[in-house]
Amino acid sequence: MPRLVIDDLEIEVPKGTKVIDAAERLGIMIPRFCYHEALGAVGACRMCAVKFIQGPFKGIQMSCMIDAQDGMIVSTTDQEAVDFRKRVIEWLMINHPHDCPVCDEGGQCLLQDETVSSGHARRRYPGKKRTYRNQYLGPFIAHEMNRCIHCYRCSRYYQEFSGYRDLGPLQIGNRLYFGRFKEGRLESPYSGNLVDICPTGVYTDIPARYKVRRWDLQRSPSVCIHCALGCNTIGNAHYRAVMRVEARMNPYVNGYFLCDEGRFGFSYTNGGADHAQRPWTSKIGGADVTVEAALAESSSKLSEIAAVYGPEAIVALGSARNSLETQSMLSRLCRRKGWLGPVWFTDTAVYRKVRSAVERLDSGIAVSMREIEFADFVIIAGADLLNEAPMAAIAVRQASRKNAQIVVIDPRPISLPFEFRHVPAVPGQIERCLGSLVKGSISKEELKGLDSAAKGFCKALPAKFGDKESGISIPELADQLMASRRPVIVCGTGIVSESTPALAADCAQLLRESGKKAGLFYILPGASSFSSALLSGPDAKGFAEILSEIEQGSIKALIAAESDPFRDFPDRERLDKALSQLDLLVAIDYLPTETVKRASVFLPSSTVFEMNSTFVNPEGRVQHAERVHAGGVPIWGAHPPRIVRNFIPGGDHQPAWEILWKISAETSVLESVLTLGELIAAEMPAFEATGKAQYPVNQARIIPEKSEGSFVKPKTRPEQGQKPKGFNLLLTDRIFASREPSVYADTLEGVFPEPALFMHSEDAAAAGLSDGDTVSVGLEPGSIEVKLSVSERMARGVLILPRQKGIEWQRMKDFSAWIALERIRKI
Amino acid sequence: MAQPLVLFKNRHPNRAATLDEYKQSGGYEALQKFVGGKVDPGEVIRLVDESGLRGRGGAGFPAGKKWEAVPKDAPFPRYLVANADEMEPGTFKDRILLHTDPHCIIEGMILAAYAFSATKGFFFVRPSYDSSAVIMERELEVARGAGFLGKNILGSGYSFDIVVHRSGGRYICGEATALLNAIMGKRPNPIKPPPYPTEKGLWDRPTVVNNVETLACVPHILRNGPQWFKDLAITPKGAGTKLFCVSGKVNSPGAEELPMGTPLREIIEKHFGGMIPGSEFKACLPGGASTRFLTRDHYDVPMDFEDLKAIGNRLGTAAIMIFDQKTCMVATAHNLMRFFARESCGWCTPCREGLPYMRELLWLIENGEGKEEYIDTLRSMCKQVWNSYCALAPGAAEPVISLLDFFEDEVREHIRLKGCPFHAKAGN
Amino acid sequence: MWWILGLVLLIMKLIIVISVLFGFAAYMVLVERKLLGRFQIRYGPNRVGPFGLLQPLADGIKLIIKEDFVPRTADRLVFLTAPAVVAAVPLVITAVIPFSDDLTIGGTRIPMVITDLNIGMLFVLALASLAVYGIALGGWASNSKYSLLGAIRGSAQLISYELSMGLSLVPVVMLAGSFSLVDIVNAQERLPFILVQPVSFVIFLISAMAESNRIPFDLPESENELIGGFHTEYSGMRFGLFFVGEYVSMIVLGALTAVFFLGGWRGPILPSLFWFLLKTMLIPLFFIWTRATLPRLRYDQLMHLGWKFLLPVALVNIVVTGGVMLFMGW
Amino acid sequence: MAKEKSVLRDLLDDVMGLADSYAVTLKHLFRKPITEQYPDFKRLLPARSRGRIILTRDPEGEERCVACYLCSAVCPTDCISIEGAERKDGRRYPLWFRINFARCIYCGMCEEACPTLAIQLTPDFEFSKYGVLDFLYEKEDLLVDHQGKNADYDYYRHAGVSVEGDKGEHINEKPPVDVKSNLP
Amino acid sequence: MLSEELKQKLRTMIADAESPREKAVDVMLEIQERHLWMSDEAMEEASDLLGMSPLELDELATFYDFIYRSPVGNYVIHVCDSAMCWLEGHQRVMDYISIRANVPIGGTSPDGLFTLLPVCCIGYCDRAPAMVINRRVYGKLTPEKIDRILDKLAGENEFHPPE
Repeated sequence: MPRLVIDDLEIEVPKGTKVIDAAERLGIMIPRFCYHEALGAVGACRMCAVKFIQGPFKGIQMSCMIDAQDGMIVSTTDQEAVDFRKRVIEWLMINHPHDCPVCDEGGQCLLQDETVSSGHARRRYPGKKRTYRNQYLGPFIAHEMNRCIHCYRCSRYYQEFSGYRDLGPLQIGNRLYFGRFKEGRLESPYSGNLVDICPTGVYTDIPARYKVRRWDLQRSPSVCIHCALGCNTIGNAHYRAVMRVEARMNPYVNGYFLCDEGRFGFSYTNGGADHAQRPWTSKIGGADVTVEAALAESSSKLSEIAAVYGPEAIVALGSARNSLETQSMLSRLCRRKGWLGPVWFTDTAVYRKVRSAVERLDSGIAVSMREIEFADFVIIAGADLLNEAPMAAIAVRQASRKNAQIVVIDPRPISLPFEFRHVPAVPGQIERCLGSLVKGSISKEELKGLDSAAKGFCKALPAKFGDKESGISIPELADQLMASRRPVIVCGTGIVSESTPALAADCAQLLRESGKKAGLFYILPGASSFSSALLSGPDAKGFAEILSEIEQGSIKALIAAESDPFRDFPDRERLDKALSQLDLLVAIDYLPTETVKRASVFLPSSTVFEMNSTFVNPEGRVQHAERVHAGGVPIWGAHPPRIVRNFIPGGDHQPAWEILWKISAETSVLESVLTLGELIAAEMPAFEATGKAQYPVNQARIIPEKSEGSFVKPKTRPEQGQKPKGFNLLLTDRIFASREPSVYADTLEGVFPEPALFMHSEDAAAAGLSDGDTVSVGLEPGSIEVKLSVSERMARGVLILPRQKGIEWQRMKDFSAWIALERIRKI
Repeated sequence: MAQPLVLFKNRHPNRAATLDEYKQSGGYEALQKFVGGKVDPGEVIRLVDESGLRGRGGAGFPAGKKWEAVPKDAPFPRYLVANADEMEPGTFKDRILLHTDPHCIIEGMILAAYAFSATKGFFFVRPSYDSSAVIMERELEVARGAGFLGKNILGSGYSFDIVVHRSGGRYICGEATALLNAIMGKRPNPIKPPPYPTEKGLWDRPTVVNNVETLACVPHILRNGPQWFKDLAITPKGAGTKLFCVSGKVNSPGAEELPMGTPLREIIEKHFGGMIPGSEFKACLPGGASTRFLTRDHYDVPMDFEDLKAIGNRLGTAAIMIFDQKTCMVATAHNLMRFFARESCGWCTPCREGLPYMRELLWLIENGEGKEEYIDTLRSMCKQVWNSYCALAPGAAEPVISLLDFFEDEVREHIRLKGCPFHAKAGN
Repeated sequence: MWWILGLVLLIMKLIIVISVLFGFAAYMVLVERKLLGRFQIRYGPNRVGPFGLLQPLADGIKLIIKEDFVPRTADRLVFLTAPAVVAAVPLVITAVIPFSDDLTIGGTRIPMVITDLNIGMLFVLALASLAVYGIALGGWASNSKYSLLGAIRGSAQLISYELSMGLSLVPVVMLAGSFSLVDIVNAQERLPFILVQPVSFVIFLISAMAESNRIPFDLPESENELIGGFHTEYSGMRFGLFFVGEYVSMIVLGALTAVFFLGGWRGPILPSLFWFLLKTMLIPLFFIWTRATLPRLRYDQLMHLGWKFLLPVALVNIVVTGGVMLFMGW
Repeated sequence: MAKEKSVLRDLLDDVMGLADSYAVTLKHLFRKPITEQYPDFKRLLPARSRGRIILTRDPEGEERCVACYLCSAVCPTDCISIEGAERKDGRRYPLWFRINFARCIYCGMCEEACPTLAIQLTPDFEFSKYGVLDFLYEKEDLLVDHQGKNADYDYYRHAGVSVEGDKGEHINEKPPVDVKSNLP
Repeated sequence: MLSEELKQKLRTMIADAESPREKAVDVMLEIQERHLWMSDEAMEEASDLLGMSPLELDELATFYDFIYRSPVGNYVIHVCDSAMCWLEGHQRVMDYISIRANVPIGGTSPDGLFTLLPVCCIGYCDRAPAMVINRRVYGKLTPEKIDRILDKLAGENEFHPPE
């Protein structure tokens, strides 16, 4: 622990801390451009020069390049250092254009701040300014190279940190240019971070272009709900519209960064560019009414139905984008009023997988994304990180940069921004592959040291997974796994079998008992699926059962709280028919979903930006999102009226839990437990440990010290004989285009990947199909027409169908389907 | 005193010495003795260390020390890089050496590699020396044929091979760490140690980068002993001979091998035919473009690392560029600054933005648009570019520093006259 | 019969005096604004009528038609009556002021005073100290911190200066040998008391200024710290009453000064009423002049002046006067 | 006795001081007023006097305002509201620009902050209306057809971002760097 | 656009190296031998061979002096303009070549034969002024010598038209 003195203040810092960071701990902000904690020091900008008065280094040195050492005496205010920094600013400013007024960075520009603080105000350089031509970099990022100060942050972030190779430095000397080989959209789905990382306005945010200045924004800490990871964000609102979303530093979750889906997929909350897409007003039977009327209508209808048919004729639906508050309220109401539900997942199988995953996490084994970065062996089983949880891919990349071996066991044609070994196993084989990999890594001595349960489990693991199937030597990987110290298993809950999450947990447990610091991370299907799994009992009814009860006529009313079965349920025709039999369909939502359109009573709810809400991420971390603004139809884009009103147009929305509470006519729900925090604590015992009195809870983890039930002997199923000439159709998520808030965000429309059905190239060849063909896939209720994309890097015998916009996949009987070869036809 | 010829003893006009010629002059004896005789590599390092051989590429770092810095337990493969990417204006000694005695370099490389058990050698050569690269490739094949190179050299069990790596041509590639990046196919930006290339160089393996001339000295040291090498120099602290490249206003510009410490006057007047008729010595750069001017006052200074250091200068590459009284020093400084500004890799601010700034000021002064305050700006900037990432910018500042030290009157004259008193346009 | 005539005369006198007083007060506002303008090298009001002569009329109309606003938290009754108290008190004082030599009509001497009270001066002093009730009540009833502060200041100020004012009049009584104002005027047949009692005059003048809350003693109002002080919350004609009250009391104080020190209506050649009015007007004019000249005192200075300077000087003056009278054998 | 003397002297000084000030005001009473009879006589105001605000145009007749929000940021009474927008050619302009003159205190900070010299205060100070909403001035009301002060200034000639044409065409700029150039 | 034969040659070249990237410059120089300069298509194909992204190759191509990313003539004349050559009159040489071969400084002659570019020190200071033409160096230039060289090159070209 070196001790050093900076500006007469003494500090002790951990070994390896840079002087610039040591100063920051003391509250001394040494100016910097190229240095960034996540990217490290490269000493390019020379802005962080300070004077070393005593110690191993003397004179002007870059504080970002030097590790703190004992006996250093450093002055940041020494005249020589100040003069030098001022000169650096002068050098940087000789070519910087005079365009702050038309630059979106103005007001939040590091260069602007440091130029002002250095006192450089007058241009002395007699020469002319260098100029550059800009490039088109896609719909998210605007490029203005004239402003560049060549700190290399963008290329270091883009190439080294995020692992994409289409943006970098060109030319030499003072003609240095940061751009692409040719104009075009940036390939990285993490490109938005360039905006944050650039110290000046070279890369600016196009959705927020020319709209607002930083000082006019209402900013609040928020949480991203586009996928389960719960990345921390800052919501920025102005004129009743969310203008942009920035990454908020959280060392355990997302670090400094954010994926493009989370960053640019916010426009659903504004109702799109014309603000018309979001349902702003309450409706009864499609006609606009006041909130009070809608509340009264739904409330009276519900009690009517309850009186006539009994409370069990009412069913409540929740979803994976409900806040924890809404979920707790739903669960409480269902219990007290005797309603059916709440049903969180449309697919019961997914629910069971999530539940078994959540049950198996404990604080010893659950790792955060930060801890994944320090893993030295990562097994990704049944998860397509880039499409399902983009920031997790970035975390794994950091591990990969530290030379960790990455193994992906998944049938999909996975692409990730780092090197990995891909075992294209079909879902049924993922367990075998994972099991044999883990089993192979347990040495004989280690096996002896295990207790009986673990030993039994280990023995029951499948011994072999043929190299033939994967083309990769599992024993070789197992040897590497054996040598690792901190392996992490990342397990998906999408396409895998129902027993896989538990098996992954057992494997991680086994690795831990064999003396490794093993970790486990689940990729869950939605922002709040963790808490919904905690809230629902083991005997919860599935949506399909509910649907048949509706068909039978025993259910008369349905309350859909931010839930849209039309998005998730595969058989649209059946759903259509069933829901039209209902007496009452109450929809509470902020998205213009199909359910909202068909609701007999609609009540607008608040988005995450418009209320205080809580979400639990897949490692059990409770995160609180604060309200950013009050909401309402944005003023943005049209001339504001001159009239004086005492209400906000579109300001009728309220948090879904509040609406539920009001329509339940159950005033005692809140009164009896007094506060929202106590409601949550009462519904979720796991919450108790975090201290219910301190609601809102932020950053506490609600997972037990030790989970129960482990080492269930895996079923050593016999190899399912390949059915002749047929395919297993798998539905998957795709970045930007398939998750719920994103598909309603028109900002993302420009980057939707082309709809495609994926198929192994050999399978395609056997079926006489080739890449780019439009094929028709015959299913029972109807057929799907889609473009075919073939790949060699995926499992054989499966068809991958993203549930994305542009594919009418809801013509299936169930969530998976077996397609005979002859039902795939080229058209 | 007779001129001791070590590196140039096989000098033939217009052709390079062949393997046989080299062998006749005692070539490959050291290789036979040390590699063939499986002498402990530590012995090689000790001898070279003792001889006082210092890097001939400009920095003057003791060669033996560099080899010693490779950790004994470092992983294999290890690499040796011969740096023939001389791009310093005024320097051409490596080209002359290559065209004179390529085997001397090859043997030097093998011995150096042997000293720290390198497994592969890179001969890094710049594009305008393509003829040298061709010669080198040809002679490497010859050496391989003779069993001096390749697997199991001379039956010693030690294997080493050399490949010629052609550069795309940039001054910064001559910097050791940038050179390594260039070989690896990355952008040739310098990297500030630690880690030192001797620990983590090419592909994170130990790598030693030596100048071609340094390597060429090694066989001779090992053959004749360190003391012999030391005695070659005139000055007590110097060691060996040095290839002096003299260009500019002398009668016979070129490269000659002279003992370390030969005085400047003797070099110019005796060995390079004196100043051309009608010219008087005004100033010279003693070691390439990134050194300070020597004026008439320094005419008798011995050309050695230490002696030049004593007067605040550097021997650099010992490329002496001689300017006569008709040369405008401001224009010269501008030309040099233009060179450096152009060749900056663009990594750090002082070099990327500071050098063009200084070039602009010098250009304005030369063209009669100068102002008095530019002199102060130049002075302070010369000091400030020292805080740059690598040594390019400090090197670039050297001529300007000495311009302002020794020729301030001339600069002020430019400003006063609003134009160049020499009427020589610098060109842009 | 006598008493009927007396009643008629009394009513006539009352009507004449009150209307003259109000007329003077209204025009005093104009005079003040005009004079202040001239003191500051500008014109003053000159837009309404010739030379701005109709300005008081315009002001009056404005005040009457303005919204009469009562703060929600105010004590309504007190709030409404307070201005009346302020306006009424100086009017009552005029009852004992002799404004001219007796008028003889048809052999009947009609005294040119509404009522010649033998304790006139005590009456005057008593009523003068009543005026502060208006201020205190108005300020308190407004339920506003500024008003309350103004009211407290007003009361404190009044107590401080009432004392020296009363003491400054003791020598006058001693010299006149009577409390009746008519007698006091008569006592100055030879010499106005200002010449006999200059110190008393100065103390009286300063105290009068302080009593009427005029600059430099306008701390209860001080616009720039209390935004009007006790009348912050008042508007319309109620404010107007405060306003008029201040000017009426200025005139009344002028009249009292004339009676006590300047020999009342006495004067050569010109009719006595004219002399009285002239002398009466001198004092308000001096007040206006002072307003144009002096800045407001600080509160501690105000207290200092009242208690540590005026009061001792007044006491010393009484002693000296008494001594001289004893010595001279008056 | 010296002390008492000084008390008397103080008193005398005070009285003399008072007398002096009374004399000054009295003297003023007899001076001719310097008042200008405003509605009858209107003085010509200097160009920099701060009255009603206008938005000027650049020499090419384009709106100078680029909706940089500096005026609204600096405004101490928050009387300016703007929404920026982008023209097809990339030029920034205010979609709408509203000044609430009922709030404006004519401090001129907006003019000082304006980097493009778009917002300017004019000597027009006679500015009263019957309705408070009439004080809401929109861009159409504010925008004038001239350059106001500094007629020659054209921000987009200095900006360094190109709106029309290529980079490097603004004042004091080099031609754009050609990334593929063969020149050293 | 690269011929299969050239690609094969480049593949073997790359296979020899420690890592493919090492040969980036050699590959580009080799392609320039045939195609004079690195067009975008050439860059894309070369980067494919090297296992780099086109941008990564472009990072190198634009860095180096002797890799041409803009079209050049059959002969690229690099006239040294650093200290010694400058002292000995590089400007005169430039001007002379420019007029003689009808080629603008920094550009290509209309017949596509010559491109005239300045270059930083080429290490022939003893033979200043000097120039490099297609990696061959000519020193101690005089008008007569330049005439001779240019005539010879122009003559050669008639018999060996470049691809």
